Order: sequence, then C-alpha cells, then structure tokens
Amino acid sequence: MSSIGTGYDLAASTFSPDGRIFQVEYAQKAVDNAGTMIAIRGKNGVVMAVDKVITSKLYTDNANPRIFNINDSVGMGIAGNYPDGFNLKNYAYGEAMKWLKDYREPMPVNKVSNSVAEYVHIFTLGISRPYGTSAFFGSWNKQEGGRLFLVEPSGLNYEYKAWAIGKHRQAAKAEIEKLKIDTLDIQDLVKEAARIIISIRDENKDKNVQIEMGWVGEQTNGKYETVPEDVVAAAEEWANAKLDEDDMED
Amino acid sequence: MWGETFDDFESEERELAVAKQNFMHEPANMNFTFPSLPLGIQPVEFMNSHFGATAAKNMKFRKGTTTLAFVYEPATPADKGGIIVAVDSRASSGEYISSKSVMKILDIGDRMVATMAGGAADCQYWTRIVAKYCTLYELREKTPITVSAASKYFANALFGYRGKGLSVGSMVAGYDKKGPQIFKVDSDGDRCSLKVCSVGSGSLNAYGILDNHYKPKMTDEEARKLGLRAIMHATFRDSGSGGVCNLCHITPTEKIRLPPMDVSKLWYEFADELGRDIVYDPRE
Amino acid sequence: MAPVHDELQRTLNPTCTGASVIAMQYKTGVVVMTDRVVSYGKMARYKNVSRQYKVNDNVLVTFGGDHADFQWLQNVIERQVLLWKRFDQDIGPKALHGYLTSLLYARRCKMNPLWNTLVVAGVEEEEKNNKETSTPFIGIITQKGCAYQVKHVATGLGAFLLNQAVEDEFRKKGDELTRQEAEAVLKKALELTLYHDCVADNDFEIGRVDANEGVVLGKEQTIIGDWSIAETNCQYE
Amino acid sequence: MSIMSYTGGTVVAMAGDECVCIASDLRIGEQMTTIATDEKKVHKVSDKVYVGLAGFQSDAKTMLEKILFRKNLYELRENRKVRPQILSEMISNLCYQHRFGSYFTEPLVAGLDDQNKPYICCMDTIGCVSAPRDFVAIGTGQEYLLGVCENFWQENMKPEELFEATAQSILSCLERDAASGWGAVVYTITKDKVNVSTIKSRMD
Amino acid sequence: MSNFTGITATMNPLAEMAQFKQNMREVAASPEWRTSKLIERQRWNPYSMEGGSTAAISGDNFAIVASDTRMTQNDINILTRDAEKIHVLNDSIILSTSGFYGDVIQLRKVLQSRLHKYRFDYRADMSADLCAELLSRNLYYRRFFPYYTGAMLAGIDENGKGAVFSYDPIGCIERLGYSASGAAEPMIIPFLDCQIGHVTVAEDYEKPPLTIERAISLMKDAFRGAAEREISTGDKIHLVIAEAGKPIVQKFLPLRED
Amino acid sequence: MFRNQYDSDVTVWSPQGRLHQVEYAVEAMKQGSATVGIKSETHAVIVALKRAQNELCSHQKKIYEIDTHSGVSIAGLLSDGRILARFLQTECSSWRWDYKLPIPMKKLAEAMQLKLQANTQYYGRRPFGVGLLVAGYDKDGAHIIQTDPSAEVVSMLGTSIGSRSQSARTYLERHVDEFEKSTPEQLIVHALLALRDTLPAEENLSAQNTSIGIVGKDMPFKIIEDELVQTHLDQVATHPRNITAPGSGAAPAAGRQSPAPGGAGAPEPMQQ
Repeated sequence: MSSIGTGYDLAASTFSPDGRIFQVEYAQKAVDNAGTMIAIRGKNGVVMAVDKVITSKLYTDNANPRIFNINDSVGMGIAGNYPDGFNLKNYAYGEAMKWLKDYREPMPVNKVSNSVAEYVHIFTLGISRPYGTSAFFGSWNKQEGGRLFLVEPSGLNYEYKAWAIGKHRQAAKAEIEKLKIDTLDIQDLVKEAARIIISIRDENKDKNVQIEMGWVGEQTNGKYETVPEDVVAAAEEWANAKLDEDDMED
Repeated sequence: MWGETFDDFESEERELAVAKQNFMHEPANMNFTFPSLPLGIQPVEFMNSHFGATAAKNMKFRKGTTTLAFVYEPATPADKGGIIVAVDSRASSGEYISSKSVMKILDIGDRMVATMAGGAADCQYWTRIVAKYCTLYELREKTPITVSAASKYFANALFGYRGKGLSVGSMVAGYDKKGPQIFKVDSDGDRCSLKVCSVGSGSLNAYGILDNHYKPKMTDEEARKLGLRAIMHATFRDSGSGGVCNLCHITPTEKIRLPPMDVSKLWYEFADELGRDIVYDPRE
Repeated sequence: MAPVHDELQRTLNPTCTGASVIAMQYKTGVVVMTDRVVSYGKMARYKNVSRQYKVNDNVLVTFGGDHADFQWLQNVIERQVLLWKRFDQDIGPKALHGYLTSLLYARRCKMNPLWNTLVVAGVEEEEKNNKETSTPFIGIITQKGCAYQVKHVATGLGAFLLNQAVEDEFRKKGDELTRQEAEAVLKKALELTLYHDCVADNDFEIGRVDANEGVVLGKEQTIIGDWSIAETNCQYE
Repeated sequence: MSIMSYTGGTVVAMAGDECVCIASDLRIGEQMTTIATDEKKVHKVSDKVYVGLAGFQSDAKTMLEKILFRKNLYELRENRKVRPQILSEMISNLCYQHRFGSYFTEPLVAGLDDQNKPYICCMDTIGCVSAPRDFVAIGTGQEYLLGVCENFWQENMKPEELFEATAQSILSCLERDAASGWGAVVYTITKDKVNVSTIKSRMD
Repeated sequence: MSNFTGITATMNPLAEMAQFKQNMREVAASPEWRTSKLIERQRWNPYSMEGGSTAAISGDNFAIVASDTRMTQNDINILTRDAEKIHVLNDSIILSTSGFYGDVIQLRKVLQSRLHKYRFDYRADMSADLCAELLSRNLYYRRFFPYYTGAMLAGIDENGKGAVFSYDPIGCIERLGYSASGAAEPMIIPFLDCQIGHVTVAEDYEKPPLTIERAISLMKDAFRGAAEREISTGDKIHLVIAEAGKPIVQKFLPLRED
Repeated sequence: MFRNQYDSDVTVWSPQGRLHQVEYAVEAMKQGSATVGIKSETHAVIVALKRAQNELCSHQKKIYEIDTHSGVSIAGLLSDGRILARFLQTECSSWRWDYKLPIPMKKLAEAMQLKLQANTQYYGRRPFGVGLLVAGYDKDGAHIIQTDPSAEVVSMLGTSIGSRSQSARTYLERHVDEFEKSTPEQLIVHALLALRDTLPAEENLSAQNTSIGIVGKDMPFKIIEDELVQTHLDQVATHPRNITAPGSGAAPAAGRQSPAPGGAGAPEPMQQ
C-alpha cells in the first residue's frame, strides 16, 4: 500500500510503480465493506444468501432486492454499491434478450457471466471508474448440474464451488470449508447458509439486518427463484437453535 | 458511450425508435426535413393515385383559385396610392366547394402580404415559414425586410422541393424602402416582379378586366372598385372562384384590410350600374 | 428484373397464409376459434398447425394472414413479456394490443407491412388479482395498423360470411352468454365457412381465455357439416 | 373532372299531394369556365309531364330531340296525352338501345298522370329506372341535394310547401357545387296549372 | 432531398455531409430507372377507407361534435358497430377525425403526447386555438406521406366561445361555424348551410337563433339523412357536447343499422 | 487528510472504497427545503415546504405533475430536479405511446435509477444534486419512491428528504403502522405534521409556503396550493406542536443522516 497518497491511485488509467492499479483495488474494497454474501453449489443446486442492511423501517418490505432473475434459469446476486449492481443487472438483462433474439433459447450461465465480466472490465481501462460491485451468477440443469460464477470489479470471472464476499468473508469461507457441501441438498444448504451468516455477524455493529436468499436446483426444476419468506425464517430459527447448542458445548 | 442501456438496438429496431421519436416530439426546426416516402416512391405519382381525381370528395387537397394585385400612383394628392390586393375566398377540391370563406391574404410582415393560390395547405405552411424568416431578419438586421428579399427566400425554399408535387402560386406584395413591389412566386421556384399580376384559374378573366380599366394613376376609390370588379368577373366566369372578395390596400404608411364584400351582391350592383336586365324568362 | 437485395425483403405478397379467425366474448372470458391449416395459395400446405399463440396466463394472440410474419411476431411478443416481467407485471391484452398496433403501423409507414390480421384476446385485470373486476377483451389489428376493440369478430373471408350470424347470436344474450353457447355459435360459424371458403379446413381448435381458468388452448376437433344441402343448390346437373 | 361534370348542372324533382315540383340550375360550362348562364335543363314534354336532362349537355340536347320525336309519334298513334310512366319507359328503352356507347346524360321524368297522381323517376346513363315516391336528384350536385331533400320532404305536401322545399334544397345545393348555379328555375305542376318561377341565386 | 434553410443556414457541414450520404444511399438502393418499373405492378395501398362521417357545430358558448360509430371494410361489410371516432383530449378540446382509422388513432396519439408535454411545461391545459395550430402543422409535416383523414377539432377557445376548426388531409386550417368530414360530408354540409348558414334565405328573413337544443336536433336530422343515403354511416350517433364552464357530456343515440 | 485527494472526480474511489463526490452530492440534497411523502394502501401524498429567498420573490415550485397517475416533489438543486422531472415525463409519455396505459411505478423507478447511476460513473459528469419523491398509483397500489444523488432508488412506506428531514422521519417512524389504513385526509394531516416538525421552532406552516400533491385510487394527481391548503392546515393546527427542548430543533440527531448509500454499508462516515 506504499502508493497511497502519492498520486498514482487517482485514476484507473495509471499504474503505480509496483505495477498495480489502485482504483480497481479500492473498488474491490467497496465490495469488501458491503454486507456479506455467500453462494454455495450443493449436490443438486446452488444457493445464494446475502446479509442485507435495512437502514430504516420505513422501507417497504424487500424494497431493493439483491437477488434477481436474468432469465428463468440464471439467477444473479449483487454485493457492493447497489446502483452499480442494478446497472449490471440491466446490462446482463440486455445480453440475455439479445441472445434470445438470436438463438431462440435461454442464455447459459457461463455466457452471461462472461459477457458481464467483459463489460465490467472495460470500465477498468481508465476512462470512467470501475464498478463497485461483484455479481454471483448461478444456475442448475440436469446435464451439467449446478454452476456458480463470480464477476469481480476487476473483470475477473471464475467458476466456484462456493465463495463468500463482503465484510466477514474469511470467517464465512472458513465455515463453508467445514461443510461437506457436495453431499448437501439445497434444503440443507439454505439452513447452513443462514447459520453461517448469523454466526459471522458481530452483534454491536450490524443492527436491523435481513437475510435474503435465492436458490435454483432440482426441486425448482432448474428455475431460479428467490427463497420464500417462510423458508428463510425457518432456516434462521434452525440456525439460531443450532448456534445456541454449539455455544453450550464449547 | 459504453454500457449502453438495455435498449441498444439492432438497426431495424433503431429505425422504429427514430420513427417514434419523430412522431412524438415537435421537430427541432433548424434541420427538419420532410420524411420522404419509403421505397423511393415518387411523391407526385403517390399523391395523384391516393389524393387525386379518383379520391373521395373530401380527401382531395383544397385548391385556392383567383388572386390579383396591382400597383398604382395616386391621381390626386388626396389619394394614398400603393398596392391593391384582391382575392376571392373559395377553396374547392374537384367540383366540391370544401370551404366558402378562406382568408387568402396571409400576412408576412406588418407591411407585406402574400396571397394564396394553388394548394391551400402548401401556401399556408410556407407563408408561415417566410413570415418567421422575415421577423427573424428584422430582429437581426434592425430594418424591415425588402419584398424582393422575402420573395427570394420564398422562391428558394420552394425550389428545394421542385418535382415533389407542391402547388403554390403566390404573390408577395408590400411597401418597402424601394417603393411598392409585387413579386409572383411559383411552386416550381420562378419569381418575377410585376406591376399588374393575377394568379389562379380565374386569372384570365381578371386580366381581361384589369387590362382595359387599369391606369397607372388612379384615385384610391377607382383602384378599389377596379379590384372588386375584376374579382367579381373572375368569380362570375370561373366556377372555381367565388364566396366573398377580400381586399387589402397597402399604402406607403399602413396596411388597410377592407371588410369582405359578397361577390354575388357585387354582381347585382355592377349589373344595375350597367343597366343590364337580369330577368330570365324561361321560354320554351 | 434483376432481384434487388432489399426488394426481396419486403414481402408484399404473402406465401403461407392462415384463413379466418372467429372470436366471441362471453360472460367471464373470450373464445377464439381457428382452423388448423396454413395454406400456400389453394394448397393446404401445413395441416396440423395451431394458429393461436399463448402469450401468458391472460392473453392469447391469434392471426390470419402470413404465417412467417406471425412467427417473427411471436418472438417479439415473447421479448415484450420478458420486458414486463422485469418489473413483476404480466402484460395485459390492452397493453399488448397497443404495442402491436404501433409496431404494425410503423411497419406500414415503411411500406413494408407485416401481412397479418391479429386478434389479441384476453382478460384485462382492472385491479390486481381480484377476478370480479376483470373484463374480457378482444382487440383487432389489421396489417395497415388499423386497430379497434370489439365484442365478437370474424376476420378474413369469415368476415363476409359470418359477421351477421355471429352478431345475431351475440345480440340474443349479450354479455350473459355462457361458454358452451359461445362455442356452439362458433361451431355453427365454422360450418358456414366450410361450405363457402375453399381454403377453410374442417379440423379446428377453440382456444379460450377465462377469468378464472386463464388461457386454455383447445384440443383438435373436426366437424363434418351436413352436406345434404348439396342437393338443393348445386349449380350443375 | 369526369365527362359527367364537363358541363355541370343539376336537376331535382319532388312529389307532393297531387303536385310535383321540378327544378334545375341555369349554368352551362366547359370544365371550369362558365359559357352560358341562362340554360335551363328542364323541358316541357306535355302540359303535365316534364323531363330534366343533366350531365353532358350535347348528349342531353340530342336526347331531348329524340324524346320529343318519339312522344309525338306516340300521341299520334295512341291519340291521347302521354303519361309520365309511359314516357319514362320510352326514355329507358332509348337509353338501353345505346347500351355499349351510351349518352352521357341522366334523364329525369316528373309529372302528373291522368288521375293526377304524381310520378317522378330518374335513370342512369343506360336507362335503369328508379321511381321513388319522395324525390330524385341528378347531375353534379346530386349528393348535396339528397342530403338536404332528405330533411325537407314530408308526406303529401301542398304545392306551396313543395315549392318552398324544392327552392330551399336546390339553393343549398348550388351553394356547395362549383359546377352548377347562376340562378335556378322551379316548375310547380299541379292538377290545374303549371307555375314557373325563377330564383335569384349566387352568381359565383 | 436537402432542405435549404436560407440565410439562417446554421446547418453545420457535418450534418449536411451526413444528409448527402444518406441521399446517395437511398438513390443507390432504388435508383430512378429501377423504381419506375415498379409503378405498373400493383403497389400495396397503405390506406384503407373505414367510412363513417363526423360533423361539428359551434355556437357562441358551446360546441357539439357528432359522429357515427360504424366502421366498414371498403364499404362492404361492417367491422364494428361501436368504433370511437371522437376523442376528448382535455376538458376544452375535442378531436374528431374520419377516414383511414389507422391514421385516426395515430393522430390522436400524436396530439395526446404533445398535450401531455405542454401540460408538464406550462402546468396548464392547452387551449383550443393553440391545439388547432399544432394539429395543422403536424398534418403538414407528413406532406409527402399524408394522413388519409378529414380531421376536425372542436372545443371552447380562450375567451369562452365555441370553436370548430376544419382541416384537409395536409393541414389547411380554417375556423368555421359548422363543418363536417368523412363519407357523408357532401350530404351534411348543404343541410347545415341551409339551416345554420341561412344561405338560401334573403337577408331580412328573421333567422332563428342557434341554441344548443336546436344544434343537437339539427345534428340528429343531418345524421338521420346521412344514414339513409350513405352506406358507411349508421348504427349509433356518438354525440359530444362541450359547454363553456361545464364538463363535457357524451351521449349515444340510435341510428339505422342496415 | 488524504481524503481530499479523492473527492475531486466522481470516477475516483477512495481507499476505504467510497465515492466522496457522490456523498457530497447527497449533502446538496440536504440544502433543499424539506419535503415529506407517505402512502396508504390506496393513496400517496407528498407535501413540500416552499421557500422564498426573500419576501420580494415568489415561492419556487417544488411539486411537478409528470402524468395523470404520478407526480414528483424535489429537494435540492431545483434545476437538476427539473431535468429529472422532464426525463420522467418523457418516460411516461413514451410508455403511453406504446401501451396506451399509464406507466407502472416500478418501471419508472428502474428508468430513474439507470439514469442517476450513469451520472455517478462516467467521466466528465457529476451526480444530480437533488433528491426526488415520486408519488404514484398503479395496479399494484400506491407508491412513494425516494431517489437521491447516489442513485439509491427505494420504494418507501413514508419518507422525507431535504433540510432537517430527520425530525420528520422520526415522526413517521413513530406512526408508520397508522398510515396503511388511513384515509386521504388523515394522510395529508400526518404528512403536514411531519413537515411541521422539520421547521425551526419559530416558523410555522402557512398557505404560501406549503404545497400538497395527492394521487390515489380513481383520483388523478392533483396539486393543492395557496388558499386550498388552508383547510388542511386548520386540521393540523388542532394538533399542538410538542417541541421538546428548544435546542432540539436546531441539531437533529447527529447520528445517521438520510439513508446513506445503504448498499455501500460504509463504516461510520466521519463527521466533517
């Protein structure tokens, strides 16, 4: 971090002497400071869960969803600066529309994430500022099973078994590695995700937060849906119960 | 700019969007061009097939028909002299008289008028464009525009649309620093300055009367009577003219619009004057 | 004349065409009947074709005229549905009818028309998910972009043969017509087209849009029609 | 401008209670210019039967000669006055003889038959007779007349009312038709006399 | 087809070049010598006549507009018996158009979007005279591919007087006391001439004043006569009455249905 | 101290991952006079405090009608607000052109968000220094949509923006569950009470400086201004104003101001 304040980090079009573009890293910082978001690919499906901050109870319920449908099968979750994420969603939607227009079939998830990554990468070349959001893309179908991709502000686009971004990502990753996710069904995955999110929260700072989840898998026969309220609530209760149990043990 | 929103179109959809914008918003006047017919169809032929003789009565374009104007000097010091502009007021499409009371003297400046003959809508629109141009000219140059400049602009504007089927036969008449002027402007772009001029299907009849009664020096009363008489004869003989006769007298100082006079009343007055017996007895 | 590239794009004469569409409104919805043939001139080229396209739960689009143009339109409609789903709304028949009107009128202004007569039938939900206030809707759009709303319609050759017959039936009951009665009227109407329209076919389908059942595409049915009348009005000995 | 409106001119006939009115304008023109303004289109065939000939005037004039010729032959042979029904049949046959090269004129017959019952009829250029009981109109101002007569005509109108209605309708028609006008003449045929009156109209 | 804009020619060269290129592309795509052959072939007619007619009468403080509600397919069969040809744009303007129904709804859309923009800009509804000028210009903008309509705009103008503006298909505007358009125009206009214009009576004849009741009864007679003689007019009269200071009233009256 | 290096352009991230230009733009919204919006199941109300520079000039308009079913009130730089209101109006009229129906409020919010976001990302542009409250009614019921310069577009039960709007928000949060079922008149009274809380102790709502916009089920958008406001003000007068400590009016809770760019979830912004 030697180049902070030395003028090399003022634009995405300047390299610092040690060959890094700080603007992209700062944009990544914006994502890291955001609410935690985890995504796990299980045996027969993909679950995404995000810890959403509700700043005032005047919001209508589920005012700004962070989990969207790009088309019936591909779901998208955004973390970081919400408006930037919304813009990405809009671009992804346009790509899906164009693909449908040309090929008369829904756009596969890897194609969606590739084109979004390409688009995000253009913004890191320097004319305007990089996107301050990361976006998960998940979908499931019978042949390939579940697939989960993550696009980062730098324009990187990797496929993951499971991943976490946002504030408490290390703790969340540690928790995920403990699970044998390949054996878990999406119902269990939802419970596990809730448990992980609740466990990694620190009480004093994160007040009035709400969990929002989206899943796709065999039960939803390949259709990406946001997880219904009651299922999320049940998962949270199970998670709290499980956490109290663990506290008593150690 | 990158990151076009979802609506970046293929070429065909972009055309539809542009067409929608053209419909929805008033065109920015500076670079407005009339949307041309697709497929390179020629407008004249298209108009004739859809709005020409075969079209329904009320779908034909309205045509205006008899207008005249002449310049005269005052015979006695009491007269004011200047220009007399007289027009009829019938707009007919085919033999159907679509309107009996069209105002065919259109104001350009406060000292200049243009008359409408040929396509009524064409004249109305283009006269408005010339009027706008003249007021802009006046604001910019701080002197009222001369009649020749205004008529030149009118002719150039029409020249741009030659062969597109515009039908305009207009006389731009007015008083400016060069004295009274009348310019005849046609839709094929020609323009000539005349002392005595008449346009429209009734112009032949009007010329007949004008030629034998016109004197360079006349009293105002005589001049106005001549204008009325010429229009009356034109409307009597030509089935395309009629209604009321609007007369406008442009004097060096101001522009007087006389109240409209019903043409057939004029006919009976002139008939009494000539002592013509108008009784018709239907012998077998 | 050498085939000019863009000249060919403009289909000014239809190839595979669908015959007439007959639709009628009843108490809680709309019934639409089409025969299942797409003819190429006088030849019945494709026998088993459904000319009704289910857009979503409360809109059904049917066409008469060029089949190729309609298939292209199906893609456009699908994209419109997705556009509306983005903000969690299902496109209603009135909205789709408005959109297709401006699309067909724009294509007509470019003298490159979509050679179709479209019947947009559906149930328009006045208020969110309460069924009583939803009203049946039939909207027609001709290829020249002339669009209007009706309570019962017959397009194509059917327009000449059937309009009066369908109207009288409708007038008897007006909005109180039940579905069975409406379908009976449509079946009788098809018989009439059978007798006079040589491109009409005797197997047909009746699709319906109902306030509570949503869009139900009809299954294939055939009708023979009694040809006993052939005795009376045969113009040849 | 079609051939039928080359010379212009309109004729209208209205039937009332034992009386008939027939009126026509006075203009003869060549397309746009007016040639004569005192040519009536209504001609007397017998004292209670009149014929009106609108359309292309040269055909109308020749047709009038032929009609009068045939009427005289008929009266000599039958030795009685011609009735309007008979006259319209004669004119219809005359037109149909020229089926494939017709006269460009639409004849109109109006009159009282010997029981003083009004009879009016009009034909197209090849003689298809239509004999309504209320009114008929031919010539370039046909639609305008139909529009106005529709509202003026009532059941068995008295001669004065009939005259007033015919005058009003022909004047309204002349108002809107460029190809006819310059005055109008109205014949009111009643069982005892025929009253002729000319109307002063617009001269444009 | 470049458009000469005269002394105030601020047309920048770039736009002119673009225009020139566009013209070249157009000519290359369908050059004169090729398209001339197209003319013999029966070209697709973009218009169709849906029949029907409308009429409007304006008094000193009212304006009434009436139209029939029948739409026919080239005068043969009836498409619908309750088509809407009169559109109330705002509480002082009524647009009624007859002719090709596609252009009728297009004109309505154009005017509605302009009034909507005007209402936002000036926080008030557009007055009838302004809207009349607007319609005349917009009809003329499509001078070379016109709207196949006889448009009529009626309403209450700024100083509370009734107003009727009649147009020809390319926008020649004229303010009249009464006017009609559509298939039955040649039948309705002479009747109104006679009854309202009092053209057939001498000057000294005491003319009955034009009250709203008389205007409505005249309208009914005019349309009854038109329905008798005109095949594409009938079914119902859609009557719209606008009185100064009162909300607009709409009525439907029966008419011949054959 | 290095923070001032990173707040010159909107295309510059600060090391903590925040966009200072956007946060300063949010401050601009707070300079504008207050406006409050609340909604019930069937109606949406927006009230605005119209401020006049001095007695001579007139009160500037703050509520615009963008379509028969929706209107907007502006807090912050009025000229920016006017451009955005015009943008909304063209969106509405373009939607009506295509579908002959009023535009759904969600679609309006989406179009608004995309436009605002574009100005927080591209070089050479600045965020719109204005917050909008869009009130509208469509098939999904009534909506109050709050937008602010950071392109945060949120659909709210009730909200308020502009100077001292925090005190109005505390009022709204206390009464939030009453709004759902209240009648239009009650809604207006609630809104005016909330608006009154934003005033310093000595000032009070008057017919000149208050304008009300209301839209709802079969009630097109209507702006109530000048004398017509008086009837509602009288009802408000019946509720006494409980000013706690006189000082409280001056410094509303110094804690979190209007919903900061919630998404960024930035750590406690340092109080300049």
